[in-house]
Amino acid sequence: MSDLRFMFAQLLSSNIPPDRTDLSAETIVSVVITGISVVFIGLIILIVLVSLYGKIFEGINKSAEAKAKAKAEAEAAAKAKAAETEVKAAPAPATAPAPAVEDGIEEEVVAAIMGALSAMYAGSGKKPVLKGVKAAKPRRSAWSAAGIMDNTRPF
Amino acid sequence: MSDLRFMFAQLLSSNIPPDRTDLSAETIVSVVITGISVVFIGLIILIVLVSLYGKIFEGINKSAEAKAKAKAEAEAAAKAKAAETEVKAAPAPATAPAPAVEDGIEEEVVAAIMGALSAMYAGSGKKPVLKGVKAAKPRRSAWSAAGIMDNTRPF
Amino acid sequence: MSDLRFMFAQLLSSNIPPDRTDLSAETIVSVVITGISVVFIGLIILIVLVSLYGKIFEGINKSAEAKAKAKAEAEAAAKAKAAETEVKAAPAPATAPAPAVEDGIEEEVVAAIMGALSAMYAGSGKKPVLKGVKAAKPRRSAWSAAGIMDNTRPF
Amino acid sequence: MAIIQSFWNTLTQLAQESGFAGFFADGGWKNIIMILISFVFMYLAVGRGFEPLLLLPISFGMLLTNLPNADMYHPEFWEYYEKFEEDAGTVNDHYIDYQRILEHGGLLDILYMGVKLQIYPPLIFLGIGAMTDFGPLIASPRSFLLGAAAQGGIFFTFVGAAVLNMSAADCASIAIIGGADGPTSIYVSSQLLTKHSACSVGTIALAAYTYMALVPIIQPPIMRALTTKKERSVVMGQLRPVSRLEKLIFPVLVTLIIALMIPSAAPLVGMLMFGNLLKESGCCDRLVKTAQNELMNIITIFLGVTVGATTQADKVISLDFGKVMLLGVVAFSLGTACGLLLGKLMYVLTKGKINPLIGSAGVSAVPMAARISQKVGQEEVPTNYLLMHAMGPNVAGVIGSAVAAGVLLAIVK
Amino acid sequence: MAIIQSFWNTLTQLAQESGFAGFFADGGWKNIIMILISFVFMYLAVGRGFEPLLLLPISFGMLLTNLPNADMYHPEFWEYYEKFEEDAGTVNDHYIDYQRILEHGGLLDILYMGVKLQIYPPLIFLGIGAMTDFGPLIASPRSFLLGAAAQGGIFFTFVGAAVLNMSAADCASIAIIGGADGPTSIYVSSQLLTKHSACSVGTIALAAYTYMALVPIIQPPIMRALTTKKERSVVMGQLRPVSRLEKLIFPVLVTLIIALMIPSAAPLVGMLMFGNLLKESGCCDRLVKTAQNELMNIITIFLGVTVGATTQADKVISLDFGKVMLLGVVAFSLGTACGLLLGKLMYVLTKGKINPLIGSAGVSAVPMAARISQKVGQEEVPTNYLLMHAMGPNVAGVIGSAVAAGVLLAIVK
Amino acid sequence: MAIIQSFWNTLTQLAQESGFAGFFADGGWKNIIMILISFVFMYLAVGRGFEPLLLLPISFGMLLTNLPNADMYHPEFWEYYEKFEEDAGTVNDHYIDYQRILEHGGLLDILYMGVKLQIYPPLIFLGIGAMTDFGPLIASPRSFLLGAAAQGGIFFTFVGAAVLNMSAADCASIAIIGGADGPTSIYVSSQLLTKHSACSVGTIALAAYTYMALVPIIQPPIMRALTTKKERSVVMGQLRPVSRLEKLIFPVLVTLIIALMIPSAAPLVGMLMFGNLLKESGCCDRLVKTAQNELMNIITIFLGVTVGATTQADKVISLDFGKVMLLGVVAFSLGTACGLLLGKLMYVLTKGKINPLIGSAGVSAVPMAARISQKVGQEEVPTNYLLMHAMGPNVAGVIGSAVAAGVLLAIVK
Ligand code: NA
Ligand code: NA
Ligand code: NA
Repeated sequence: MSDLRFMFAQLLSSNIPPDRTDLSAETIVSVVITGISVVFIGLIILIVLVSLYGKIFEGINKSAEAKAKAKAEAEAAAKAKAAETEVKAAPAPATAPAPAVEDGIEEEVVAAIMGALSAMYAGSGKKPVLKGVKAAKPRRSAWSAAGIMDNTRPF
Repeated sequence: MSDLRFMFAQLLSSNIPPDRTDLSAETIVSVVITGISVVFIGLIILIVLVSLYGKIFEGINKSAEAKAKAKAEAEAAAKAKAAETEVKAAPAPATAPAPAVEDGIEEEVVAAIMGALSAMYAGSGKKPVLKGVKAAKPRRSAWSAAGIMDNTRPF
Repeated sequence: MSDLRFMFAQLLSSNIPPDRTDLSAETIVSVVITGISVVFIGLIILIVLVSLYGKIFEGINKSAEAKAKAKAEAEAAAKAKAAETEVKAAPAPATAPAPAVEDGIEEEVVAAIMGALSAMYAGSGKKPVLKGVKAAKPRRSAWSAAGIMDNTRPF
Repeated sequence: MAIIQSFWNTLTQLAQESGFAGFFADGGWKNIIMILISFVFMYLAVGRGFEPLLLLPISFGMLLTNLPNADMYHPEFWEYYEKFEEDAGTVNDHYIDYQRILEHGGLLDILYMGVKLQIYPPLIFLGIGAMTDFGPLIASPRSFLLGAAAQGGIFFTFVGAAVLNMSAADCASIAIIGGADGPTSIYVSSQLLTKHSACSVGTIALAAYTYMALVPIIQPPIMRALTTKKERSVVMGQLRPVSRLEKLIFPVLVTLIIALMIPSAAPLVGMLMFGNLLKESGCCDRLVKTAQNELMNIITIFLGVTVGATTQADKVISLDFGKVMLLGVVAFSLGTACGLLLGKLMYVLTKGKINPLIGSAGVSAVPMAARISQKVGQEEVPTNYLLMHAMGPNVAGVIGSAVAAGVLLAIVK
Repeated sequence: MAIIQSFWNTLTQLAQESGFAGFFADGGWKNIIMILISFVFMYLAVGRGFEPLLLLPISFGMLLTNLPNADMYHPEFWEYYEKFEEDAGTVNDHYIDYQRILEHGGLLDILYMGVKLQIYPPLIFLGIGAMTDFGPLIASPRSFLLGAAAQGGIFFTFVGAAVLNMSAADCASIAIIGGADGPTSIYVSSQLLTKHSACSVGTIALAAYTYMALVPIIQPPIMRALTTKKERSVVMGQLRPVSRLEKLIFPVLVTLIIALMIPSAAPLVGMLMFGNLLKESGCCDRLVKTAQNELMNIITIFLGVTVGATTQADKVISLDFGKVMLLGVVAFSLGTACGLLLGKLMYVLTKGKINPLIGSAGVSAVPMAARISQKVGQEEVPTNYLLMHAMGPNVAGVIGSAVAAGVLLAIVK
Repeated sequence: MAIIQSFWNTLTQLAQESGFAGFFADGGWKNIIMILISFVFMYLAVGRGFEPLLLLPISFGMLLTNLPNADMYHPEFWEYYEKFEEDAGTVNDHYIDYQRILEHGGLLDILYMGVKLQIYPPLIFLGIGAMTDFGPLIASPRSFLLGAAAQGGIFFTFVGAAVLNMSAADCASIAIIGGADGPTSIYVSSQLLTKHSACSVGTIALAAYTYMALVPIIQPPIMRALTTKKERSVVMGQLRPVSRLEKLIFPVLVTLIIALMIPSAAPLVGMLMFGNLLKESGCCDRLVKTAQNELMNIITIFLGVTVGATTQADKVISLDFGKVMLLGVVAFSLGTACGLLLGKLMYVLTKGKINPLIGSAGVSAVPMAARISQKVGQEEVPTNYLLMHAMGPNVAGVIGSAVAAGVLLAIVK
């Protein structure tokens, strides 16, 4: 197989050496056409696959959501029950009185703040209580995402 | 000396080359016995030494504690007096009005929060005042230690 | 030119090989005099240049300050107007109700706090509101600068 | 007397070894010009806010490298030369002597190893992946097409450079500027450029970051010229929400498809998607935080200052630098135009459901290009929120550039 | 016409160099299987929460390394080969050509240097030391015995592997999985394994981290089987407080004793104790913070993805992989059992003052194994707090594994 | 029986390879003394707070390197030796074989590469620059003179060391201790010292950091002895505010002038000023934060522990170590005195406007030396705030030391 590949490579030899300057018109055009085609082919394959699993998941998601909700509730109940007897990780906010979080603030945000506080308390054996988190009127998520990237990602 | 060692090494040559596959029963058993013995010998030496200095320190600690307490009090008094005239580092909370810290919260935690705040203020020439820190009911230190490790150390 | 330099280097050859031990009195004295002179020459050149541009800027700064103030005010007004329609980055505090900041607290400090809070909120699409920042009575900037360095820079 | 002689000798020697003397050596005046150019870029970075995170380190590296006799960077160490390899019995004509670099290299040579060993750009992509939300792209996969189209700028610029009779390595390196992606440009150019090339990695990076900073100036006129008022006024609906599982599968799928199609794109795409998978997993937050921040910052400092160090006076002060800057802006503009034109086509095909303005975001330059789409769209319909829709082509453009980079690396070698 | 020919040639060439073509090459199907296995481990890491910080990078490295033609990792560069060293006049049969790696290595080769140069595992131990509180061990030094006993699993597994006719390097590498300590396993296996070995560093690491994640499933049945209800019901008193000075002397003492006894354990134990000394000193907080977080995270990313890259299809898709996984779980179980049995002995000798359940924590797997002791103990006496007592053997197990690693490295070489 | 024999053999072998056996080898007793000395420095660092961030890592490196047979650091790998270079046809008498170090080096050898490749000290200077406010120096440029004068200690100590018949490399390395600047000392000594030298990088660093910690004890008596009560009572006015633009131009200007005058100072001064430019730019905060913290901490850990590792028993347990410590304190005291004397001169020239106490701050040792000036000044006039005025000479001292280092490197080579 590899012999075959080598032979082919010899035959075709369409690689361009980096220091070559007088590129023929065919070579140039071929680079352009190949390049654009390959980029399109690659991304079209991705479109097909992403669309495909997007559709599959749309169906799954709907039923999964319902399930997940039920499960989460059950788990929360179980956890609350187990809280007295079970070993708990320090930054697990579940066992502390739930902070008063304004509607619409994602749990991750609260967790992030809890994490930051817990890290400060690390090793102290104390646990901080988050009393409440307020958010300003939420803007559309994409704005803030772009804003964050603008500040963090001009690479 | 090193000649002697070399000679011995030749004589004994109990190293096993990594690629050797047909290990004799003696070799295998010898590895097991040596391995277990050496691990035990090493850790038993540590037990002896740690116990030993543990006992020595138990005595020292008691008298040291008393001394340290007296010294700390004296120092605190001296510091308070010197505070007006002496050069103070920005994040030194001593010169700022002492934040209202709940009993049982270690000073390091407060220092950590002060540090974080001070870092934000770095270069501004301003000094934040920490108004107060509250901790949830402290759990037993080992729980939270395990909790912290669980989140930080599964390597 | 490089030939010339090489010839000179040969002629002079005042480099001292690192392992040379019996350094002659002239060599030693020459090292001392050269060393001190070069350090002084270098730093005196810097004195001249820094003083020079210091004086130039003192003039410029005064007029610039006035201009900058006027411009900043104009910009702030323009921004406030554009705020409803323009895309805004999440951590841009301009569009949120301005936090009540005590006089004399640099804007950077407020920005730093906003930045820290925004980072926590990253990806959540929410925006924190900074209600207010208070600083303790500012001490002279050099104290805190020295204090910070003392904690951060004994290298 | 002997002391005075000795003192004088030492002083003369120091003077001769000084950088001032270097200015009077052959071509020393070029260093002065380069230092002045570095000041211009410092001003652009600090005074005008042109991508300061990269342009400031690059311009300082440019200053350091052009200080005569400071020997912080040795271009001759990085020239490929020929070596007969006894074991293999063949001549290796891409030999770099790392033993020599470790022994005699200056600070910037040592740090530049991370560029030449091709580790800095993929690690920056790791951090970018850890910061990127591919949700808008997953919700609207056809955005990939716009991300692909905008890479047209890359390939058409290849033609332009070839027509100017530049070497294949130069053509590819200049063309990739059209990808509007710094790490990708550095990745490609540091692999292709040789001592015979007209460009250096630094000039390519300078051009790329300069034009990325100029996106708000370059793109809007092209966007207004190529679209009609009616097209720009299209209001697009909301994107569907994307589930966590879809976001988890996406990076794996993209790695698989792209790395299998174009193996030379694997390091960039692989690391981008690795970072994204870490982020979306939700269970590796400490790794994600470090990849986004400290690791990325350390590498940005090293990358910037060493890439700047490659801007040798000889490379920059020549007609070729002008060609790079000229072709760079052509590449950028063509990329914008290609994205817009495909956007127009999609406008027609979807019977007016797609606003062609989101096409220009396909050049990458995340997130600025997407914000430009938003802004130009709002000029027509103030309540039109195109940003979310433009983020799809925008992140698709990052993937597209990496693929295009892989293609160029596969063809030119 | 010529253009079409040229286009077709280029396209054919790209297709032949693509990873898809690689799947049809000799043994290409193995890569497909490996990629599928990598998906399984990704699922375990993300979906089931199996040590995701390590298993996710490892599994992604596994994916990248098995993409044909991506050339991100070259196993052949890391095979020892023979070189006649003219200076010494001897043959070096462990020669690795670093010049070649720097010249031709892929991204994962370059990052893997940190594994092969033996710097990642000690630096992770630095971070672990900076996070560990040895207080419970100092308060109750006899815990060391349990930490020693649990290493029995390592040595008994050596027998098992030898009986299966594996090479000495394989035996030692598999056995060390019983130490339940990832960096130690990687440290030992990356030093011992050669091209003739059946395992790779990656498979050893995969097994170690998988079983560490399975501790809550593997240990409890063994614990219940080997102890009586009466033994499990022992309530242990409070540990004495430990003074700062004791905590300061401890790391120095352990370094001294262990590194003098088993010099090959010095890098691991030395760095573990260096980190701990920094922490306990109380005056190096900024260094401690970085060692615990950023340094550790950076190295974890690099370590995980490169260790994953060593899982070559040839190494993994064979009977030997099954052996590794089988012997790994045996090693783990034996370690647990040995710890428990010594716990039982101590129960007898102390006339019922020691709860044997804390013995199983001696395998290390900090802090999960100690929490399992706690949990199983609470099944009998809900108010019994064994955790603090189990932390002693638990951290002793880390030291014990490092010592055992040193012994194996000293014997097999 | 064979098993017992085999067990005994293995045990004997392990015993012979142990560090305990090493203590009985030739010169093994020296290692014991070195380990005891490392304990002394650990005590100074932790117990007495002597520059713990550096002295604790250094002393732990000292412990690790003196554990016999641990092989974590190999001094012989770092000795320059001669190699005939075929390509050049010349003998390279400063040859270090990096291939050998990568193949056979221990953990500390690998980390020490960062010292020998001269990258750790400049990167620490990057962080220092990112933390330093040159405002007081810009407001009062004549402070540069005091920063220059205090470097007199360096050159006068050179005389002392030469009189004691030390080699040129030793003289320069010891002299630079007078600069009161750790990274600069390490930078100079790691370049100059050879295997024939009496000192090691570690002993130079130990002396430098010890005396930096002793600044509050060494300086005040000298300050009181050399100044009159009247001089010490001078109250200095407020410094003018410095504009942002001045702060931005300063680092560029200093880089340009110093690197052109003394190219060998370019890496240190260049990185110091690069860090400062990043800071003053105000638009690279994420890079500044990383340069100040994580990057600096990582390098501090590596630098400390590896520099400590160079303290070989042979180098330290000799009369020469005493000479280093003695000459080190002489260098420090002379530097302080030179600064003060120029301060007195400026007091006269300005007719009593300058308090000569700020002259002693010129040794660098930022910010402790400036605080000592403040403190000694307040002994006379409790409301006198000299700190701001002393910060000028203090940061000028950093630049001055780097220049002096460049001069020494240019002369001795
Ligand atoms: Na792009
Ligand atoms: Na263990
Ligand atoms: Na100095």
